[in-house]
Amino acid sequence: MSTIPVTPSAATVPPVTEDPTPPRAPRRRLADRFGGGAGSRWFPYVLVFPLALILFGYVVQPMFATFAESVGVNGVANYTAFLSGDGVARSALVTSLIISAASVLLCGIVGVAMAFLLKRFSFPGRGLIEAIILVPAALPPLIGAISFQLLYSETGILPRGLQQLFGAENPVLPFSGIAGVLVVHTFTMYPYFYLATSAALTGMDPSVEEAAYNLGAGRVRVWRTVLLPMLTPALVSASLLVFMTSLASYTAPLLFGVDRTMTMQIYINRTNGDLPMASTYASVLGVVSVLFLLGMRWYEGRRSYRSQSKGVASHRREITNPFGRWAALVASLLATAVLLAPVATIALVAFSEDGSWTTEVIPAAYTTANFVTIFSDPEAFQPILNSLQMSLIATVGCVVVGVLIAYAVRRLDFRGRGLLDVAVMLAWALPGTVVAINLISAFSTGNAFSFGQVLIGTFWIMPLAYFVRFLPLVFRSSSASLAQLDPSLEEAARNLGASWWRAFGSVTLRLMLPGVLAGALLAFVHGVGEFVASVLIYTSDTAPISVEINNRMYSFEVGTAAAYGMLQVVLIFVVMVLSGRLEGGRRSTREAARWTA
Amino acid sequence: SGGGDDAAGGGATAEKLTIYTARDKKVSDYVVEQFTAKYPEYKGKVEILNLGAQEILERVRAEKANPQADVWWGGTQQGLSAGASEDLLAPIQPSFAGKMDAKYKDAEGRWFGEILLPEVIMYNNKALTPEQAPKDWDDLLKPEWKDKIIIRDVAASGTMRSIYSAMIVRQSPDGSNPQPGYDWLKKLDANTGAYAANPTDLYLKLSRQQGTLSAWNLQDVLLQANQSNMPFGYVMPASGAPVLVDGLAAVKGGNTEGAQKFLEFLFDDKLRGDLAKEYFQIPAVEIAEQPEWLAQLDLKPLDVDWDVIGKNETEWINHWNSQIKNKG
Amino acid sequence: MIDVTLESVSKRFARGGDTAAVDDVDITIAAGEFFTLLGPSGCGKTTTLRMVAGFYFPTSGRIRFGTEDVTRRPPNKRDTGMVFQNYALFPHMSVAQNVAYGLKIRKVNRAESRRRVEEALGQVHLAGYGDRRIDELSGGQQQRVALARALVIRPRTLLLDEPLSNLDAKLREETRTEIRRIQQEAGTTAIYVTHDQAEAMAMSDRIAVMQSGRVQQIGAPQEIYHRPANAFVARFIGRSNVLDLPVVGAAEQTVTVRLPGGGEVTVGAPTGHGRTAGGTALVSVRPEHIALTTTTDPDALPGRVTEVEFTGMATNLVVDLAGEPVQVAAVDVPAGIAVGDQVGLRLNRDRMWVVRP
Amino acid sequence: MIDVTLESVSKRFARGGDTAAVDDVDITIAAGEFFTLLGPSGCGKTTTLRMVAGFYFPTSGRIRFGTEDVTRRPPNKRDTGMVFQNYALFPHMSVAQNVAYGLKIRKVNRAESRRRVEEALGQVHLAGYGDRRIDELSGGQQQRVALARALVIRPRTLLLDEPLSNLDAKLREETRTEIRRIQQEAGTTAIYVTHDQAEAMAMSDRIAVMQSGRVQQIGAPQEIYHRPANAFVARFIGRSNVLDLPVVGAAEQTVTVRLPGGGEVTVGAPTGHGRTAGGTALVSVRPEHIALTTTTDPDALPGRVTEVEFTGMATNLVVDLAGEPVQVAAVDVPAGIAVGDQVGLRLNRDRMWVVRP
Ligand SMILES: Nc1ncnc2c1ncn2[C@@H]1O[C@H](COP(=O)(O)OP(=O)(O)OP(=O)(O)O)[C@@H](O)[C@H]1O
Ligand SMILES: Nc1ncnc2c1ncn2[C@@H]1O[C@H](COP(=O)(O)OP(=O)(O)OP(=O)(O)O)[C@@H](O)[C@H]1O
Ligand SMILES: [Fe+3]
Ligand SMILES: [Mg+2]
Ligand SMILES: [Mg+2]
Repeated sequence: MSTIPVTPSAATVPPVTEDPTPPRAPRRRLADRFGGGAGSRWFPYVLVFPLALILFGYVVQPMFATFAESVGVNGVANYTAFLSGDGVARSALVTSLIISAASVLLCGIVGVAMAFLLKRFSFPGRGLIEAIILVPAALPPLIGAISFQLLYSETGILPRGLQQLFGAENPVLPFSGIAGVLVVHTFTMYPYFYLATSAALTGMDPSVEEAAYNLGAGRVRVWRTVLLPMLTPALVSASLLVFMTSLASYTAPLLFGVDRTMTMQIYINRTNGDLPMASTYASVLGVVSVLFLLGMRWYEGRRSYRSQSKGVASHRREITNPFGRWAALVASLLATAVLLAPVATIALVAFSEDGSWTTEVIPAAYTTANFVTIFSDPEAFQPILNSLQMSLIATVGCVVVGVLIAYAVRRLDFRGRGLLDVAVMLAWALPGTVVAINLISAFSTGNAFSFGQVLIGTFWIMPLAYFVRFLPLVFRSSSASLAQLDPSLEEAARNLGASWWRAFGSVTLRLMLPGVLAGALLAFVHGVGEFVASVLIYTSDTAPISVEINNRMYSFEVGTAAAYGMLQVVLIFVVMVLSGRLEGGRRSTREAARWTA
Repeated sequence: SGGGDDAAGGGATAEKLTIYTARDKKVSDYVVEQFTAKYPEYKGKVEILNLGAQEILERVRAEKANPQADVWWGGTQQGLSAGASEDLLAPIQPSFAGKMDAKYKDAEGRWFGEILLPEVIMYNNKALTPEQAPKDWDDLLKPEWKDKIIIRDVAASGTMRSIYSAMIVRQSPDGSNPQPGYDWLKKLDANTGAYAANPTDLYLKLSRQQGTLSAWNLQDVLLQANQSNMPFGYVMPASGAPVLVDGLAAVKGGNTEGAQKFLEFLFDDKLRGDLAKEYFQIPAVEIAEQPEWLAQLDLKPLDVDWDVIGKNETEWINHWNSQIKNKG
Repeated sequence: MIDVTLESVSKRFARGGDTAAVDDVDITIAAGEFFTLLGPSGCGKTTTLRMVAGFYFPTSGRIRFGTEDVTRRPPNKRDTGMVFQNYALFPHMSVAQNVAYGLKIRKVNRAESRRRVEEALGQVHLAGYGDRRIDELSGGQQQRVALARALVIRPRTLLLDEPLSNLDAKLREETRTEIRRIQQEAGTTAIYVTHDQAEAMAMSDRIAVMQSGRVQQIGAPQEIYHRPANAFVARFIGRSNVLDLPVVGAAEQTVTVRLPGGGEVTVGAPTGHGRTAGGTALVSVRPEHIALTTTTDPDALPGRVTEVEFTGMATNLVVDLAGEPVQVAAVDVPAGIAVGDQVGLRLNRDRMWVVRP
Repeated sequence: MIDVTLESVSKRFARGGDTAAVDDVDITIAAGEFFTLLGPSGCGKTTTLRMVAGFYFPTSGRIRFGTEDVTRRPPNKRDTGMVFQNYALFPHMSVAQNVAYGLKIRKVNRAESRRRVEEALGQVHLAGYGDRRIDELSGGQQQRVALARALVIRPRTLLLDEPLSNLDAKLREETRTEIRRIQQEAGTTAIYVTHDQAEAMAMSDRIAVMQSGRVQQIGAPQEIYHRPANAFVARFIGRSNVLDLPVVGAAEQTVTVRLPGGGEVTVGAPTGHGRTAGGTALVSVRPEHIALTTTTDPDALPGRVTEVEFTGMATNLVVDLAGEPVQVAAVDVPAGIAVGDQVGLRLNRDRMWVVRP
């Protein structure tokens, strides 16, 4: 615990403000000290200490264990090997970085464009698209990737369909290799950008945009110079998530045969039994992620993004632009088709007979047998219930802890802020397998962080794993929406007598809600689809749906696997619609309507 | 939770039995059903977790401090040996051990072979007739198969690692000169159209005729062809098929008593016969009644020294991975 | 340099109740004119400006720049420079970047842009603040950045929505001189919103007084001040005593009324005032047009002081004049004047004016 | 009802340059007093208020409420009601909910709360606006909501940061009367920031004039107006001609100086003024204490008009007095007075005052 100062002890508590030597009050009553609030200088530590402890126990310490393993007895030997080696390591690192950077770019373009279309235009069917927009994120990882293959690979529906259509010799426009990986990444990860951007657009001060128009900027220019920069916290948050996810992405490179990636190398080294080398790769992965994170932090920290306007301006710029409206409609229809294509493919598989679909463009024979198979199994719904329950618990945990950490990192001034930020995000940067193995080592025996309980083999290890893995999602998007929020609102509440908790609950949290909800949705969806960590820690009572799907895939019951996949997608769709209601879908429609009058 | 913390053995009551298995869910369900029928005291006490072979190793390794599993059912010789050398497995002396060929089991009784997996040439029988299919390993290098071969990606698959290592040892029995083997594999790589990410992917690619040939284990070829309606056929290579051993073990620190009982049961002659018949398993022990397909199978093992492979596999596969793959 | 015309422009908000925020407004602003909108809070000034800037579309009516109909032209094609009531500064840019934004869009070259930004910051007394972040400025400083940002681009039309409300009197005076100078030099048409009447008087070529979305009077400052169209304008512009007095005689441009303390006086009235002897007329007289004398003054009306308030330059009193409370602003009052004192009041008849109700 | 003491309070910002935003300020505000901070934009008024409210901690110094040291007490334990310069209204609540927020926290029961909210909205002339969303209000309406929200909780200390800056003169006057009434009824201690000097004069028990973070003078309005401590205060409060005149004689509380046009005059000076014959003294004389007469007036100094500005109540002129430009504010000027006219000026010697540089 003494190696890194994530949680400075009370004795070294520094002053809260920029004040170098605060005057020491002669006598301060205990009640005053502990009844205080965000203003007092110990408050950040009281708030942050338990969080830091959790992170330290679950993320940082295991990460250091990994690092220690990579260093091993012979110090830098593994790293020398990593760097000098036969070039695999270096090219793996470079490929991973290229894929990650390209994914960030592509997801950014798609996600921001979708957010713009849906939040700034109102047209028929907008609500529906808003509900299905997250479906790609809900695709079960393995099935999802396979559906992309069935769609876009050399033997896929689209290339083969085009081939037939044009009577071409070869499949037209097949995706393979890195391009294939990028397609999958773009599809599955643009929701990070979409959610963050829409939350940020909702919370943005519209008069700033008006000012830019007034100074003569055209629409594109306003986006480039005002809106996008103002969205920086959201974009940074999404970039971080996409970058790290891509870096740790496994299935897509695997399916498209790109094996020179960091995660593939980790897997191969583990298969080789070369654990120290695998740890070396994992550590490098962690270091790259942390460097990216620090870079983004620096970039974001240079400017301020919160409205400095007086009073509250409403979204009330009025544009009547029939062309824009129709363009938005067409673009959205197209987007819908593309979005739903993978789901439709899964549906095709689910309704086709196993083995009946080989060289045809679409399956020849249809059946409902796959669903019958599932529904006739009395325990078929157990995995679904398990997944729902565990994801829900984890999501609640993520929201509580994630929002508080976001608040601490954004608003409180204390030593170790940056470290806390890094600690949270580390869990996201690490491959799920590593997180799971870390958890197993931590909870195989009782220890302080589990209050002496052995958690392995119990129900709780699963939500815990989801919590640790998906905390960064909630943390990031909460943090982004907090960056927009004028702190004087909280001050006003405090001034009116609200305790910190009350002000936080009734004002700050309420106004960050779009961001928090976006993060929570992502966490929940990911929880339901989680496989790599689950498979290492599940028990027969807690088998999640992803494990069930995987088992079917493993025994090549693609049809039933797809049927399960469909169930999962439908489930998440329902959750999405419900939460959309919760957040006030009507409000968002109204907001969009405002922009098109 | 599982484990053998509080051994309250004896009589009709039985301790919980946790099994990590890489076997197909259908197989494991079938076996467990039979097992609890025979030993009713285990009813409701057998917990089956279906995992990948590699995941079992990971899990057992990670749980070393407080083992959760009792039986490790399904793993390559290499994987089990690794487990044994990391002191994860408990030595036992089951009754069937005597009947088993020494090369199919651990000398100290820490793991036992269960089934034999001959690696054969697989082809799409809608695209190729049996006559057109290559007859031996070397035929795969012919130019006519350029880009027609789909290979389950090697480095991450125990099966494929074994096949590729065997191809090297085939040309250098003591493993001292892997170069001819490397050259052979390079030519194979040149003919390989795509590497599949996992078995499912392999089946999909092959059935959808992205390629028409592959190297794969006999059991899965037969299962896919017969149970999943897949257009697959196989060729027993003329020079012989590398035969892998897939085995099982009792996990150290677990319910060893129950594990031994389960292992004994698995080698029950009747059960073995059923599994051979239904699931195309080739048992690692002699069985009384062979199903027809097995009796007719002209299994021709490739004569390779698995110890040599075990020693060199990592190095060779790493070499293949970095210097040969996608370079031929 | 362009004239701006609003032709029966109305604006209703979806949730604005049944009254329109701007109601059938007709205004023609000449090119190069400095035009001020004056009116109580919530009367529709900002809404009007925003329609001219292009952020709202009128529910009905038309807006013209010169001869062009710009009613639905997008804001960025209007070449207006607006100071928003709420500043609307770009929080992610430094002070200098904020000011330079419009120049960048106009592709002014770097050196020139830098020069002009510095000049503009100087004009609003913020030289040296260029590198500050917006959130490190005080409220008044932020307002000045907003002003500099609009001034620096030399737009054809300047729309200023209470641009000086958060500045101290000294600075406000200096800055308004600066605004006026820039506007006149460049011949910019300016529409100015302020709640400071002295400012409106001092700066404007013409003033429109609005109430509840309707224009009450448009005219030059002196005209509005001395000849308010109705009681609302009289009371709203400066302070005024609007007395309801019995009419004893009427001509075309004058009305003769009886004063509360006694005596008759003939005062100016707009043509078509419609007052006749026997009725009453509302007569406006401003506090500063009532002189305080002693009760012994034969020309004075006798009254009793009921309130005294010291405000720096003048002292405000309320004097009871035969039951009618009359406000009086006096520059040197006799020392020690107190509530209850008897005083004499002299009303300046030249400054009295008949207003419509 | 509590007194507020600032003991050598300073505040430096990390990026505020090398000057402190608030620099060694000592102020004692008596319980129930209405105390105003006056000063140019950026002088540290808001920063001071925010330290009293508890949003900033002083870099050094202490703040006391009564005898209690509250320097680091959290804001919600201070019972202050603040009107933020930028309003800080809760955008997710309706007008009524905004105003009711503080009452809810104080667990005032529903009916009572509703009554008080309505009353408060009435006081700021927003009755009937309770259900509106904040973003559907005009700027001035929003400001009034902010005011109502602070008034309704009847805090021990009211902190008002330019609460009326966006209101028209009429409403401002009405609202400030309301504020004063509420403050006096409840005996609330009020700290008020405004840039409107007339307002400061009319409302305040005492005023502190600040510049660049330092207090220049604290005193009752009349004192500050008539006996400014230094040239800055003289020029900042109202307008003033500060003339550097040769001293011909000095006593303890008077100084005799020579006027520009000729003639000597003895004017008041603070004790310890340190002026001696032969040196010079800065003498402040306000424009309204200079009367405009004709050149034939024997007691008048002869000058030439160089500027004329009409501002409603008074006319402002600049008159060149032997090379010295002197500002004059005159209520009824001779009609047709124009630049270049020769006039006579009479300086009111009782209102002249020696100030420190
Ligand atoms: N966060 C900050 N960082 C750096 N400097 C600041 C910060 N906040 C305020 N300042 C500076 O401190 C000084 C005092 O600011 P303050 O807001 O107290 O002024 P003020 O008197 O309220 O002015 P105004 O009348 O314009 O509102 C200003 O010069 C301002 O630029
Ligand atoms: N978005 C809106 N929805 C409904 N009503 C609105 C909206 N915006 C403004 N209003 C109402 O329209 C009227 C005019 O508002 P406007 O902002 O033009 O006033 P203003 O003259 O600028 O006032 P102020 O001096 O207070 O800024 C006000 O009564 C206001 O409440
Ligand atoms: Fe395998
Ligand atoms: Mg307004
Ligand atoms: Mg301020």
